[in-house]
Amino acid sequence: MYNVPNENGRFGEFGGKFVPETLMRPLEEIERALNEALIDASFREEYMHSLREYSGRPTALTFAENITKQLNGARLYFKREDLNHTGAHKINNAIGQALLAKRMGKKKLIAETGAGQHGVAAATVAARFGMECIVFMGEEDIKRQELNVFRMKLLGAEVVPVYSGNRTLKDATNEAIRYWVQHCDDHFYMIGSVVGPHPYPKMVREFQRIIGDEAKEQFIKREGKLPDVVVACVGGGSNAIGMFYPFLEDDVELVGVEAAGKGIDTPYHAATITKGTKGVIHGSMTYLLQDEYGQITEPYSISAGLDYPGVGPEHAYLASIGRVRYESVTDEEALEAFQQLAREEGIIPAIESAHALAKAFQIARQRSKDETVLVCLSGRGDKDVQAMMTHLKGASEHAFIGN
Amino acid sequence: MYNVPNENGRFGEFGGKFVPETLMRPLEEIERALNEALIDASFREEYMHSLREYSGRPTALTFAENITKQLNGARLYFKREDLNHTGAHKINNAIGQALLAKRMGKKKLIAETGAGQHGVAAATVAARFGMECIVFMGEEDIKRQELNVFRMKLLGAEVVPVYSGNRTLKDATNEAIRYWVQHCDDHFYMIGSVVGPHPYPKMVREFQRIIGDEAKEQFIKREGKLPDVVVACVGGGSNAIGMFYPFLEDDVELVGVEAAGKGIDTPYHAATITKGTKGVIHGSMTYLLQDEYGQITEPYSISAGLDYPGVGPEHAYLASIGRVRYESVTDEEALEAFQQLAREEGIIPAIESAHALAKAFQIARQRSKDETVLVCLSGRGDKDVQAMMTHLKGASEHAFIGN
Amino acid sequence: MRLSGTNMFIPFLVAGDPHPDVTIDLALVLQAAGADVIELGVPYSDPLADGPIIQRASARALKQGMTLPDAIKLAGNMRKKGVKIPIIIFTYYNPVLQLGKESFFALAKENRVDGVLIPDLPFEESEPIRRLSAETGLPLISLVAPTSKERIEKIASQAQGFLYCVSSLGVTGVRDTLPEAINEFLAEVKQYSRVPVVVGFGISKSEQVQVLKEHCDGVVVGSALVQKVEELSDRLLQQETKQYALDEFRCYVEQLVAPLQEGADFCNEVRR
Amino acid sequence: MRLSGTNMFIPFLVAGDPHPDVTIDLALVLQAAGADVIELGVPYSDPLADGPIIQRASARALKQGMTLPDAIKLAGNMRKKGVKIPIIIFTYYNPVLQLGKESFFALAKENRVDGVLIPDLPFEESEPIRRLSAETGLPLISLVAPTSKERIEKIASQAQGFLYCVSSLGVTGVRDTLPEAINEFLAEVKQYSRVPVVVGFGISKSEQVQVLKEHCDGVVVGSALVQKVEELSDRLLQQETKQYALDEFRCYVEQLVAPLQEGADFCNEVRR
Ligand SMILES: Cc1ncc(COP(=O)(O)O)c(C=O)c1O
Ligand SMILES: Cc1ncc(COP(=O)(O)O)c(C=O)c1O
Repeated sequence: MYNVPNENGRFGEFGGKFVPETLMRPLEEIERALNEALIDASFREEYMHSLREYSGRPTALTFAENITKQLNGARLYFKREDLNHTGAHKINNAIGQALLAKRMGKKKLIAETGAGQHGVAAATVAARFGMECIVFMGEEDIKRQELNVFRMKLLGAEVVPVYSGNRTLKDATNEAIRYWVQHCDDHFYMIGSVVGPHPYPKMVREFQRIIGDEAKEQFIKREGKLPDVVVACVGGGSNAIGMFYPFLEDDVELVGVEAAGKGIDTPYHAATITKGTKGVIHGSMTYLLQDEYGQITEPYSISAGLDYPGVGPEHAYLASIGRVRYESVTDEEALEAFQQLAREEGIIPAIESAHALAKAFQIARQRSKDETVLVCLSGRGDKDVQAMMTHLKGASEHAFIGN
Repeated sequence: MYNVPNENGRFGEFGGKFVPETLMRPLEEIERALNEALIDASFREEYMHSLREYSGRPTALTFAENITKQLNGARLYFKREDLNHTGAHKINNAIGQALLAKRMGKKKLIAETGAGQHGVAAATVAARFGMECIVFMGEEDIKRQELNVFRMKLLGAEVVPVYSGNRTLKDATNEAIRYWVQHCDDHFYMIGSVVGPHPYPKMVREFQRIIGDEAKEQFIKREGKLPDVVVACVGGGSNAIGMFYPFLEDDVELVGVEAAGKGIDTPYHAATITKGTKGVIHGSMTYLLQDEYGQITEPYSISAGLDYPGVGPEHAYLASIGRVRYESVTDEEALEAFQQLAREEGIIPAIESAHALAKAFQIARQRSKDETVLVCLSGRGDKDVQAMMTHLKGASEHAFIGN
Repeated sequence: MRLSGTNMFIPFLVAGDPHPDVTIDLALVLQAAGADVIELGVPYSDPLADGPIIQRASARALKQGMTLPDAIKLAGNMRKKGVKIPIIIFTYYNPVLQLGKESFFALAKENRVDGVLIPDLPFEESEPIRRLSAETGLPLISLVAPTSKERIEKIASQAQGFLYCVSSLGVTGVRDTLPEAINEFLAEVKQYSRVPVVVGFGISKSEQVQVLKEHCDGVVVGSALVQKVEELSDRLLQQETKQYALDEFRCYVEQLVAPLQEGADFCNEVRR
Repeated sequence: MRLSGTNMFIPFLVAGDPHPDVTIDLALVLQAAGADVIELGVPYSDPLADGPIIQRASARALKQGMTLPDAIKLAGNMRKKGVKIPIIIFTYYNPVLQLGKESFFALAKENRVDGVLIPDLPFEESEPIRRLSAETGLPLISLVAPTSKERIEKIASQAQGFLYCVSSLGVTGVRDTLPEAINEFLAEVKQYSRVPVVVGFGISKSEQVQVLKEHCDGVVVGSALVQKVEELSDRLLQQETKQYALDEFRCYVEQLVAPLQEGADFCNEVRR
C-alpha cells in the first residue's frame, strides 16, 4: 500500500525538514494541528462546505470534442480546475490551509507567489476568513502578472516585491520563509505547492486530492472505466499530486509535465526532475536545478507558475520508484497548445496548464480510439492572455491576429 | 398566470418587431426554430449537458458571511454566475443560441458586445461548436475592456471596432444589426441580452432562466424558504430576467438595479426605466433614453455592460405593471461595493454586478435578521480590475493601495 | 399621389444635409432633372437600415438641428419654393412615436406631404399607422425584400402609392453589382402589386438603371446622390460656388438616370 | 576545539567577501582583536537564514567564484597565514550534499577546520552528519532558538563545541534591541548545556554585548561585521588603502566587543 510520507516527513529518501531551528517548533505545531484536523469530521465538513459553497466545486469534467476529433486518437477529457473561484486549483489548498490556520488561532497569513494564482488564492481566503495577508512576489513576476497583482491588492493583501536573485518564484519563497522565521509566533505560512518542509508536502496534497477524487468519480460515471492516462503539469507539483494521488494504486499511466523552456539542452528550462539532481531546497530533500557546487541555478519558463528550480519531494519519490513518468514541454509547444485549446474548444488555459495539454495532445494522438486521456486543466489563462499576445505577435508579426 | 410575450412578441404594450422588412423572415425562422427547440427534449438535454459539462453549472449559492455580519440586517446570499466558464451569465445564453443556430444549420455567428463578456461568450461557443464568429464592439469599449478583446481574438473571433456614435454598446448593436441585414442568409445574430426584436427577448429569457431556476432550488434547500428580496443589475436585463423569472409568481420582492452613473439628475447615467420614456430601440418597443424629438441619447456608466440606452421590453412591462421595482446606483456606490466585496468576501465582482450588490447592501441593512436577500452576482471583475484601480487611484491618491 | 407608373426616378435626400436651404435647392434641381417623387429622409441618431454614407449625412443634418417636425416643415417650404412633384417623408419609427402618431400625420398633411415611409415598421407592426394613413389619405409606402418570400403577396396586395423593392440584402449604400436573382424577384412582386413597383438600395450607375428599367416601374437612388452631396457640400454652402455645385449635381443625376429619360440635355448644354 | 568558555567573541565572515585574500587579512585582524573562534561563512545562492546584509555579501563572494571546497581551502590558507584560533565552517546543507558528506568532512579535516555549522540542518535531520562528525572529531555546532522550548533539552544535551543560541525570531541582521525574554531563555539553555553557550543574531552594539555577557559565555557577531566589510570593501581591495581599512575594521571590532575584553588598546593607539 502506498503510504508516504512517514512520520519524519520522508517520501523514501525525499522530503524531511531542512529548516533553521527557529522553524522546527512551528512546523511541529502545524503537523500536530494538521493530523488532528484530518481526522476531525467537522474540519472536513467545513473544508468541503467552503469548496462547494464558496469555490463552486465540484468542478466540471469536460470532454474535448473537437480536439479528440482532430487528433484522431484517444478520447480526451479535462478536469476543469479553471472553473474554480479565482481561476485555478490553488484555492483548494488555500481554503484548507486558511481553515487550519484559523483552527490554530492564527490570523495572519504569509504567502509566496509566482504566477500570482496562489497569491490571489491566499488573499482571497484571507478576506473570506477575516485574516491579514502578506504576499511575496518576485519583481519580475510582478511585471509578468500585473492583473493578479491588482487582484491581490483589491482583496486587501499587501504585496511585497522581491528584488533578490532572478526576482521570480524561488526568490519570493526565500523571502516568505525569512519573513516567517521572524513572525512565526503569530503568522501562518501558507505554501502554494507541495513543496517545503514537512508537513507541507503532505498537507498540500491532502488539500489538493479533491481534484483527483472528484475526477475519478466523474470519469468512471462518464466513461464507465478509469482513464488510461492522466496528465498534469508540474511546477511545485500541487495540481499534479492532487490529480494523481487517488490513481496511484490503479492501473493508470501517470504523466507529469515539466517546463522545458527553450529546450532541456539549453540553460533555459525548469525541468527539475528531467534534468535536476538531488539536494535540498526550501526545506525539503528533492530534485533541483543546481550547479556542481550546490548553488541553486535560475530556472526559466515562459510560465511564471512553473518557473521553479525545485519540485515537491513526493514527485521526486514517484519519479524514483517509476510510478509517474515525468516529461517536459517547451515554451513553444505550450504556446501552441494554449492557442489550440482557445480556438478548438473555447477554453483559454493558464500557460501552466497548456504544458500539460501539449503533452496530452501528443499522447492522445498516438493512442487508439478506445483509450482515454484525462488532463488536469489547472487554471484559466486570463492572467496570461496579454503576455501571450505579445509573445505571439513577436513570433510572427502577421501570422496571428490579423484583425 | 404570467404568460408573456404573446404570439406577436408583445409584453403588454412593449416588445414587438420593429425591424427592416429584410429581417422579418429571418426572425420568423428563428421564432419557429426556437418554439420547436423549446419543446424538444433532446434540445433541452443538449443545452443542459453543455451547461453542466462545459460551463460548470450549477453555479454555487454563497452565503455572504462577513457582509451579513457587517450590515447587521438581512441574511445575504449570492448566486455565483461569476463562476461560469468565461466569467459571467452571458455564456448560458450564448450556449443556447449557438445550439439553436446549429439546429438551424447556421455556422456563422454575429454578436455585439459592451463589456466584452457577451463577445467572449459568443467567441467561446463559436470555438466550441465549430462556428465562425464576428463581434462588433464600440471603439471606446475596446479601450475599456482590453483583456476581453484579447480573449476574443485568441478564441478565433474577428473583433470589429465600431466608430459611430458614442462608440459603445448601442453603436455596436447598430452595426451588428446592419451586418446581419446584409448576411442574414447564412449568419445567425446572437444578441447578448433580452433586447431586440421578438423572439429575442423571449429566447434570451428562456436561456437565462436557469439562473433563477437553480437559485430558487438552492435557496430553498439552504434556507428552507424563499428569499424575501431578489436583486439583480439591469443593463439590457438578461441576468435580471433570468434571475427574476422563476420568482415572478411568488411572494418575493424583486429589485432591478440600473446604472445611475454620475447621478440620475445629471445627463450622465444609463437609468433607462427610471428616467427613460417609451419608444423603439433595436427593434423593440420599450423604455429608452431619448430627446423630445426621438433621437436616442448617449447613456453613461462606469460599467461598459450597463452603458445602454434601452432595456429589455419585459422589464419595461414588469415596471409598468409594478411587479418589479427598478432603482439605480451611482458609479461611486458601485465602486464602493466592488471594493467591499473584494475585501470582505474575497470575491471581485464585475462592476456591473457591483451595482446590484450596492443596492442589496442598502436593502439588507434596513431589514430584520430573519429576512433574506438574494443577489445575482452576474460576473467576475477580472475584466474591470485594471480600470477600477485607475479610478480608485484617481479618486484618492493615498487612501487606497498604499503598498 | 398620382404617379406616371413607368420609368420613374425617385431620388432620396437627407433633410438638412448639408443645410435645410440647400436641401430645397437640391430638390428643385432633382425636379428639373426629371424626378417623379422625392423621398425626404429625416436624420436619425440610429439609422439601422442605412449604410455609412447616409449615416454620415444624418449626422451632418442632426448637427444642423434638424428634427422630424422641421423636416416636415421643410417639405412645406419646398412646395412654396416650387417643388411640384410628390414628397415622401422617410423616417424611422421612434421620432414618429415621440411626435405622436396623430400629430405626425396632421403636420404632414398640413405641409402637403404626399406619403410616408417608415423603414423599421414592418407590416405586422403597422396597423395603427395604416389606420391614420387611411384617415388622412397619406399613403404608407411598403417595402419588400429578397427575403420576404411568402410575405410578398400579403405586402404587395396592400401596397399604396408605390411598392419599394429592396434590391438586395443589406443596408443602403452604393453597390457595384446587383444580385442576379433580382429579375425573378421583381417579376414575382409585380405579379401581386396593384401599384407601381420601384427598386432601391445600391443603385449608383446608369448601367444598373438601364438593366433595371426593363423589370420595374422605377428606381430609388439614395446613397449615390447623398455621396455626391457630401462631395459638393463645402461648395453648396458657399454663396459664390453654390450654383456651380448645383449644376454639377444636376449633371451627375442626369447621367445616372439617363436611361429613364429622353431629352435630358442640361448636362450637354453646360458642357458646351 | 578547546574553548576558554567565558566572554568569548566569535566573529562571522563570508569567505571571499570582498576577495579571498582579504578574508584572510580580516581573520588575522579579528584574531588580533581577541576573537576566540572564527565562523567562516560559505556563500550560498539561497541563504534562507540570512538577512539582507549577509545575502549581499554572499552575492559578492559568489561573484568571486567562491565555492564550498574553496572556502574550506581558504580556512587551510588562514592557518598558513597565521590564524591560530578555531575555525568553524558555516554552510548551508545543499553544498555539503553536492560535495558529498564524506568528502566534506575529509576536506575540512585536511584543512584543519575545527567545526561545522549547518543552519538548515535541524537535529532531526542531522544523524548522518553527526555520525561523520563523531568519526572525524569535527564537532557539529547546534543551534537553539527562542521557539525551541521542549527541544532545548534534547539539543543542548547533545551539543558539541559550543551551543549557539539564536537571540530572537528572524534571520541574521543587525537589531536595535534584543528581546526582553532573552535572559530566561539563556538561563534555560545553560541549565542543559555541557558546552559553552553563546548568543548570536542581531548583535551590533557594545551595549548589547555588555548586557549579554552576564548571561552567556560569548557572543557571535555576524551582520554587523559583514556590514562594516561592505562599507570598507573598495578600500580593502586596493593595495594602497588596504591597511588603513583593516585598521579601521579592527578599531570598529574592538569597540564593539570591548565589554568582553581587557587591555584591547589598539584602537586608542591608532587614534594617538
Ligand atoms: C494554473 C496553474 N497551474 C499550475 C501551477 C503550478 O503549480 P503546481 O505544480 O503546484 O500545481 C500554477 C502555479 O502558479 C498555476 O497557477
Ligand atoms: C457581468 C455582467 N453583468 C451584467 C451585464 C448586463 O447585461 P444584462 O443586463 O443583460 O444582464 C453584463 C453585460 O455585459 C455583464 O457583463
